[in-house]
Amino acid sequence: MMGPLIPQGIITGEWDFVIALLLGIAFGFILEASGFSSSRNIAGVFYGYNFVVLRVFLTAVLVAMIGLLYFDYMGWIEMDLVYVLPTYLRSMVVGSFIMGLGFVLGGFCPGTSYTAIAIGKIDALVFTGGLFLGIFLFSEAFPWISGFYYSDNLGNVTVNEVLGISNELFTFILVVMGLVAFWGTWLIEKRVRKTNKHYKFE
Amino acid sequence: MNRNYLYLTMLMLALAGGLFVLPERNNEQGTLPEELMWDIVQPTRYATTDQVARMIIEKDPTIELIDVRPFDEYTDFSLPGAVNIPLDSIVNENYQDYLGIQDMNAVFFSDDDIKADQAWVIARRMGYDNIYVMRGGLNCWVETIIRPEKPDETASRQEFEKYILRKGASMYFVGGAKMDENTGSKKTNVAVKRKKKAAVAEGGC
Amino acid sequence: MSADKTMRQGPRYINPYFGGVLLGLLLLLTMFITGRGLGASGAVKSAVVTTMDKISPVHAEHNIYYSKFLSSNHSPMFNWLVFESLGIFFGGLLSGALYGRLKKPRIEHSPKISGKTRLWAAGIGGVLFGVGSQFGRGCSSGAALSGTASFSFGGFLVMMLLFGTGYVLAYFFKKLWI
Amino acid sequence: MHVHELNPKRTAVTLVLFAIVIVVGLFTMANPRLKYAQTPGETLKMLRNDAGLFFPHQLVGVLEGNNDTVMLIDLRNAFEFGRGSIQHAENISAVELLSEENIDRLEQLKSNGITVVVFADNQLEANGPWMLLRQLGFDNIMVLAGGYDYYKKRQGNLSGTAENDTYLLGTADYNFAEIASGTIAAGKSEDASKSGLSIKRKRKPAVAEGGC
Repeated sequence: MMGPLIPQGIITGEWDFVIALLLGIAFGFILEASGFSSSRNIAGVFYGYNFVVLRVFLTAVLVAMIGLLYFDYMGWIEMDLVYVLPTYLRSMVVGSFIMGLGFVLGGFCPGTSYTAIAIGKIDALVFTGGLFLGIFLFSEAFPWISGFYYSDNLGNVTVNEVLGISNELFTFILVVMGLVAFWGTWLIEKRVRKTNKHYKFE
Repeated sequence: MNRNYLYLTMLMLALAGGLFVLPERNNEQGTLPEELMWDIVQPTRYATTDQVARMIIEKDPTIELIDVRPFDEYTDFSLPGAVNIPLDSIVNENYQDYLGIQDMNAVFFSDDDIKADQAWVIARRMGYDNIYVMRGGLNCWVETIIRPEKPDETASRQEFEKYILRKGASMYFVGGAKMDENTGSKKTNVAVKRKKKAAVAEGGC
Repeated sequence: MSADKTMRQGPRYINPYFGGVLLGLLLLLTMFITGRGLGASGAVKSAVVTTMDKISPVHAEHNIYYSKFLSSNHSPMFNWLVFESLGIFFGGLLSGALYGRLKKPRIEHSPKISGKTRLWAAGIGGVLFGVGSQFGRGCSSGAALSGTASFSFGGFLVMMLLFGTGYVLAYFFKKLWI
Repeated sequence: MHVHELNPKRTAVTLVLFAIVIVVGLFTMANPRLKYAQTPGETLKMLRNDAGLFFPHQLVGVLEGNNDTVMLIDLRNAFEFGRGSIQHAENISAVELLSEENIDRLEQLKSNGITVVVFADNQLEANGPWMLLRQLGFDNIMVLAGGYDYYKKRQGNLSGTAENDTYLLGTADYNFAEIASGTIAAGKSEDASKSGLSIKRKRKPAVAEGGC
């Protein structure tokens, strides 16, 4: 059996949404169980009192990257059929800045806000409302910003094509950086916790 | 501090480092031999001269004609819109862009069909999809499209219809450069006729 | 063990590395099945498009951004990401119920600010995130997480810049959190 | 005490399981059964040298039985084979050519120094299988020029085909440029061009061309 299953028609269309729901449930469960339903846990990454976001996020990226490379090597997955997010340089840079600001202010990202709503956080509900409003504003303003939106299209480029380092090397560098970050943040967290009395560290 | 974290760290490093020690996989492999053999025995990999003629006349945007004859023969004559990839240079880096075009059906042709077929086998082995061989090649092109043979009096009606269509195509292709304006009307006539008779026109070589 | 006791009193989260490994495997599974990663903001986009299509179909059709996602044969809510996001909600519900975090509606905020301030910050943050996710072709899960994992340069860029911006700006919003 | 400072037992177990799956996967990785021995470039070189063509007149010795280093394989299906084939030929249809036992067989023939000549109705039909086997490293495989159709026509006089090269493919029968410019055909009435044509056409055995 060789993936990806749906693009190759191994799993047919009618199962699409069932799979989506199941994968979503698993996603939501992991997010919530890791503590992403609390905006103060999430925002802790910026202040050094709780690095849960860094840990979960980076570990997930690393595991998935390593897995993908091995799967590709073993012929379990056809990498050509795996969607590579297109790169629109300027639009993405600006988007990341705006999202970064939104992140510090809101303390959630869309996925985590859904799980927070599920356990009864009103701030998450407001955040999602803001999300709705933001996308609405963007869409209304789209005719004026579409030029910018589509500018600098580099296509579906991979890191390997832009930076010229192999996927394996890129993964290895990220793993080393990640491990250093995990051990380093451990120490930072310990120190910050001593002085921080407002946040109950769980 | 738990010792398991040390093990986890080492395991992650081992997993990532393991990516480098994997033996080089032969990516030159291209299409698997079994798959290639399966494709070789499919008659659908051949296109008839009638099909090719129809697609040229209808200006089908998905067809890409590839002349695998040597360059000087290509410059003397080729099918309208054909590009030249001499068989000898088909593995050449510079020509690869012409082969793997998405949503394009590449049709190889040569004097007869053997060179085109060889080009097909090599290109298919390299992994290119949607490639075809024009059955009979240019010799057959001349015999069927440019100078269609009138069927015997006893031949079936279908044979006659095919002949008429080919006759129309012949007018379209012969001396086209000289009577650009004149062929305008003929062109459309032929195209319309051929669309209707798709099934008939598909016989041949 | 004293540690165990502390854990029972608190909200009991799973080890973040455990969560990370699970999430990574889930992402891998998702890519194996669907050929693309996980996402979240796409569902809200579908909701916006659906709403606009209901309120003013003509307007929605004329706006080139809405019409990108409009299709005549089914509602934009009938979308992979919408079902996935629904799953995220139920998954959160399940986990919350299991670990005892499912409680009556409440606002979580730093003791230094009022609930109202928190709501304003959350709302504005949401708006910004909404706008930013459209420019960035996805939010932190769609672009940063899944994008980076599938070796997309754009995904990696978004991940670095998103968190980088967060760190740069964190100082100014310190009061909101600690 | 924060949760992540406790024993990450489950994390370790999960990651170890993941690593085991990968290691097991690597060890049980399906090795391709057949491997190409030639690069596409080498295949081209082989074609250029025209090696691997077996000429009809060479069949004479084989059919008389005094050449046992040559084996004939008919690549057509069993039905066509049953309707007649070259004497002493064995039938392995192209579809089954790569089956395990046939590959083993070819392997054995190769090591015994036997030349294997494959053929079908015409050279074109046998071309693909022949090229594929050559690419897989079977250097002892030849393809019969002209194919079975040509053989059938000249059955009685195979040695006489040595001087006749009409079975060779890959040549132009017409001056395409001339024809295309319309200097010959254009302007003539239908019948005239038709009758003129059939005379001018080089009388080549039509069978060798597969119906054209």
